[in-house]
Amino acid sequence: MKYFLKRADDFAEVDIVAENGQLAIHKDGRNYQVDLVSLGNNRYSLVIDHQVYSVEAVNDSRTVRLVLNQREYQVTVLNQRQKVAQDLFGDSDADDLQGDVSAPMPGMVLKIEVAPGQQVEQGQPLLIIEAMKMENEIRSPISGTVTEILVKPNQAVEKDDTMIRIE
Amino acid sequence: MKYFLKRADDFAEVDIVAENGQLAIHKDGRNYQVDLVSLGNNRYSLVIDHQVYSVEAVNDSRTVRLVLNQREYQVTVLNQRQKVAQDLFGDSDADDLQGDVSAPMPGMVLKIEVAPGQQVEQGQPLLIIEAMKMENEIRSPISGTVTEILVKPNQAVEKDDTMIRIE
Amino acid sequence: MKKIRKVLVANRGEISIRIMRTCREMGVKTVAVYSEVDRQSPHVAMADEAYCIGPAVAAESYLNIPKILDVAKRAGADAIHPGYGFLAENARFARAVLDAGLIFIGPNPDTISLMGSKTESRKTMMDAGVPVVPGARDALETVEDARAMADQMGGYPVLIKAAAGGGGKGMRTVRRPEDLARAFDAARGEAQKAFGDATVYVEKFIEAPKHIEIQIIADQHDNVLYLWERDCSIQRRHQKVIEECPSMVLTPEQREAMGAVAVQAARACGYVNAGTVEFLFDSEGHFYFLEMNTRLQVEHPVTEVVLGLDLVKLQLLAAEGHPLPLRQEDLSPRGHALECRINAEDVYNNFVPSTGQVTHLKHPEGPGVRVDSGITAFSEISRFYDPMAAKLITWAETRDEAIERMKRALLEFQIEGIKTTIPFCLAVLDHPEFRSGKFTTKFVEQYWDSLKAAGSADADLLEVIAAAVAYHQDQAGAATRAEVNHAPGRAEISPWKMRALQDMRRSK
Amino acid sequence: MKKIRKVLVANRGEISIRIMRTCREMGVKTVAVYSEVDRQSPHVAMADEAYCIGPAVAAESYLNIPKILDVAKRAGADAIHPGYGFLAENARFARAVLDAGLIFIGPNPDTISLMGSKTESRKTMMDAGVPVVPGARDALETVEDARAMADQMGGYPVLIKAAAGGGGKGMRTVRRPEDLARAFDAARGEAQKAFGDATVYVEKFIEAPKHIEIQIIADQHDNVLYLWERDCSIQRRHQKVIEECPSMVLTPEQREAMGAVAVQAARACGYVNAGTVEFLFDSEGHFYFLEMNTRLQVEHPVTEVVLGLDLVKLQLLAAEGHPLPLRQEDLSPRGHALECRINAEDVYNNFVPSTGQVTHLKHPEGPGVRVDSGITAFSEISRFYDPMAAKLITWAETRDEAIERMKRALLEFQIEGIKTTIPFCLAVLDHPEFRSGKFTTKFVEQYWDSLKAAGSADADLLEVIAAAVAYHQDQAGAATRAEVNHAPGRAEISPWKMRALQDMRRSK
Repeated sequence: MKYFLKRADDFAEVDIVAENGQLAIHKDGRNYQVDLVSLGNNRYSLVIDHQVYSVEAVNDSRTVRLVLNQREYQVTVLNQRQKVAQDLFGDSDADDLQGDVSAPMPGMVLKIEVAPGQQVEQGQPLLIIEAMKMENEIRSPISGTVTEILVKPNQAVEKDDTMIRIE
Repeated sequence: MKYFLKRADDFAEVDIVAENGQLAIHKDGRNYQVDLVSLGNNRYSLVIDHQVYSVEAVNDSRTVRLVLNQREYQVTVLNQRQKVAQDLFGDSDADDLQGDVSAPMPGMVLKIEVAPGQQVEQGQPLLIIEAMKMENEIRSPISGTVTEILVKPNQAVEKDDTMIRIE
Repeated sequence: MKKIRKVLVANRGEISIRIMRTCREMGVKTVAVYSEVDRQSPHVAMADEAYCIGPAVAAESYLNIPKILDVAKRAGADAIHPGYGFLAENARFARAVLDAGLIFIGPNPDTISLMGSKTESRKTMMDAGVPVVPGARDALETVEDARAMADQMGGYPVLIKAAAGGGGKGMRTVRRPEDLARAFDAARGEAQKAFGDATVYVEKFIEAPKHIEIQIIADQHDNVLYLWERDCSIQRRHQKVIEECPSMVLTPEQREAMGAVAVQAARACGYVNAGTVEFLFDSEGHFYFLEMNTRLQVEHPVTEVVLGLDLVKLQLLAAEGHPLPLRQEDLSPRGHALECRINAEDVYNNFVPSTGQVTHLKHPEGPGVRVDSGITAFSEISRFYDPMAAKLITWAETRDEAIERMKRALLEFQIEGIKTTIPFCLAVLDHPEFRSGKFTTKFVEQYWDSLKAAGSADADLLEVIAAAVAYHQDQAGAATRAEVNHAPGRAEISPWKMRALQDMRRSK
Repeated sequence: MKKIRKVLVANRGEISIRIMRTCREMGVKTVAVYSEVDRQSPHVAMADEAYCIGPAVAAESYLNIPKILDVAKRAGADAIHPGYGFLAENARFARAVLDAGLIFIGPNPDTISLMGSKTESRKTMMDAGVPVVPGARDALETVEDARAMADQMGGYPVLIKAAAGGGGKGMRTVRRPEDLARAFDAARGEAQKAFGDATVYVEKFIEAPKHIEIQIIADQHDNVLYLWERDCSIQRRHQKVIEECPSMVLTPEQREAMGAVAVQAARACGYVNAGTVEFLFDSEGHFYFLEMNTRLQVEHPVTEVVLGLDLVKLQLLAAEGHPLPLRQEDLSPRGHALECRINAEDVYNNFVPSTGQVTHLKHPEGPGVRVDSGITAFSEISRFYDPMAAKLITWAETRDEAIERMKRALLEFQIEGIKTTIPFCLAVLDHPEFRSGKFTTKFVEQYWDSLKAAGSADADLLEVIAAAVAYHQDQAGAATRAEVNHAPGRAEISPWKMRALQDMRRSK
């Protein structure tokens, strides 16, 4: 069975065959013998060519979020059905939302440090949110122009509320 | 709401009223202010008149099995609907199965120490099962007469297999 | 001597649980207080009794002095332990506890009050001959006073500090004379806002010092011991992240000297109970009194593990009026201990707090590992309180072994649903400067950006794992649909979601 | 000196994990072996590499010498750690490991072989001047020989023991001369069946002794140290349940004397690596060599915690050929440690094994608590292996505090799905004879029946709790039906049931 992967800017294709309860995965001319078992919750134990890996993995429709050795990674994985759908209807991920700055946690807006129309650099502080008794600086994910500011100082925000738009 | 309880040979009746997210439980002329929250899995935290209790509790149809301070207890609890059903159709628990000696765990029968027709006392060894590299003596739950022996030495048994009948 | 039979712990989270564990071991009953969002918190389940004291906002619950005293009275508690944070260094609270006829497990209110003022404590220490950072003895009213003081100390850089300060607020470093005026005003403004007190003073800015603190314990009979030091120089934004005992840079002579000064400082303010004297330690081995924390510290376990003591037990004994059960020469320090704070923060996203529900939790264990945790599986990490979820402490015969053990334990830590500082700690532990023991409080600022990128897994491996997981879930999804006739989304309903639904209903 | 870079751990469960933790901390790679039912066991997840070695039945997997050696070769391991149990005291295995050019982390095969025979080891010890229980030097062929020996020792009671014995098998106490013949035959029959060797001998029966053992460690350079004692007298059917270090009954002089004898015993058999010399200790303070265990013991953590050592690390260093990194006079014992074995057994039903799936697990933690566990949530406790699920170790400054800490920790232990020995341990810890420290190996036999009944909760309380739970579940059931449109039974589908279904499908 074919799977189509995308991680950062890499694309890859793998072929998976189940045999004797294990998976033979073929990728880039190499074969991997994979024994994967679920350990409950989102935990998996994998033995790949006798090497042991323990991961936390959440498959959010087409994005597999992996935690391996306490580092988090994301890999887009499509099966054939999903790949066909994407080829037909386009990649909805391409609706680029990365210029929307949303609240990473619930909290209170303390201070806004930019104004509409202002040029900002990637990494430039945009506003400060107070949560857990700490002030948290929210920085710009991209370089661009602030098109809209949707919050005010002393306003409470919920996680994922859009606060600022940048284009 | 009325509940009907039975523990060992005690019968009791309680009245439960929910108010402000807490339970007012009336039993034997005493009132208990009970705040119960689930902690996930089978765990509950109870604050009863400000005293804290943590329990594991499984409600197997009408029997609540509780673990409190690492000791296990069983209480039969019927709500009104169940009580009516029992009064109408009789207590199916009354089909007394306690003379059936069943395997407490999967294992192998090593030795049978009684014969059909034999009188046995409560607590008298009946047979030995090997499991987890240990020999485990199975004793008689009641005093009575062995009516049937359903296993043989070197026979594998599964958990809850009936092995010996005593009347 | 009054025996303590029931302690109200005026706190939440791991420190509440820590205190209750010792109380239980001593046969002392415990009373928990909790805010409305904390009913399911493990500190409630750990107590013998529990009382709700108000809404989530700390000002209306964990900082609500009348309410807490009312509970103490209703529960028949005879002592209150404040933990750290919240009311732990609030002299008014300590006074109210005493006025209610209860034992306050900590120093007397006057000591708390004195040590709560940076200028007053500085003055007291200067008078007692304790070395302090060179600078003003008193608060400064005007920029001109500040400028004169800076010149008198021999120039820049200088540090402007709020007298009531803490947590890095109301603090400004000034490197050039022309920046002084702006920094002075900014510090005053921030101090007024944060502490309701604009008073500031100025001192010499010590470049890249270590933060070394001495644990002390004192009884009501004039016995004061120093329980070695802790090196807490790994800080981010003035918050400690990794602490250890002993420090790699102290000679036995320096330890003894700092210990003697800490004892002197404690005596100078009539100190009773456990406390910590914090010092700046410069690259030449000079040390300067920074402040005294009049309470148990977050990082007290490293001291406990190395010295084989239970500081909470010593606190209770001292509060009861017992003489300390040991003398300075009885201490038998052994090996080395480290503590990593496991905070609910996203270290790859500027350390923003990571709130939400913990959906899976398995703490590390085994030889030399201690966990003091404030959470359990299904705990809600709330935005209302401190992001510290747990403390992981390792001990071993040598520092290198304690570090390797800590790495092992951090890798064993399983926590899902929130992000934590675990990857940050792992990165720090392998840095050569951390290994050398010579790191300063500038460590995080200097190295974190470069550390962030390190240690990424092999790309092929990640892709093979991701593909295997996706395949497994595709198959399992099919199996679930076929065998239990579940709608696909249904397979995702976990017990905690169930519980949430159930509790939602219950609370209606 | 050969550096060990990769260790195959020929075991499962907690001891595998214990060994791998130290290996990881030392930078040594680990190889797990597992039977077909153990793929999901935590010892596999803990390793760097893993190989399946056969079916569940130990004879075909964990006891399969050729298979294990084959894996060691394929994985490129340079050493094998046998843990305890399984092949740990199998001289043939140790020999095969050496013949394969690998390091065996344990003593040499001849020592294992010698100590594996009760009669041979007795003879060796007698020759070395080590005190042994009075009795036969050699195996006894006939009942008449046994009778003569009994008379020569001064009469009854006497003990008939299998030369190859262990675990209480092939052992009979004889209190009257007329019972000798039957007991002799019975012991021979049992020994033949259990060990394939009917050889028995006879010794004086020591009434109600303590079981006290000395931990030793020896390198390849003639250095042998004794690492204090463990008191393991709380036993049920010859299985230790609670162990501690130090013993309450030893004087420093007795400890030194027993230590010296243990070192003498080790030297007499050319011992290398960690081992334990077990003694019977009678009510008058006499001690007698019982046997030597040529491996790491289950209860080694109490020694580690009190002495501040890592015995597995010392084992690896000794196996590499390093001289021991410490001398007898360097030992710095501190405080007191206890270990409770948490077995999957139903203590209220004659200790029958309790198999099944662990559905919830939260280990105790906090100050002075160490957990060495072989299970995780969702682990399957299988009937194929030892019922020991975990070991709980507590340390404190004094024995009383260590006991109170153990009680606290046992009460914190949350485990669902199986029954355990936790209530047994709790009952023992509060018994006055246990508290006195003077208990003997007869303790469980004497007191357990009376202890069983103690400590039941208040009836009203239980009924109120049960009613509240039933009410809650009735309401929650209604809520679940209403809000997620679940059939009532559906609410019960937990992640592990899901997993079981998924794996069922996967394995097809």
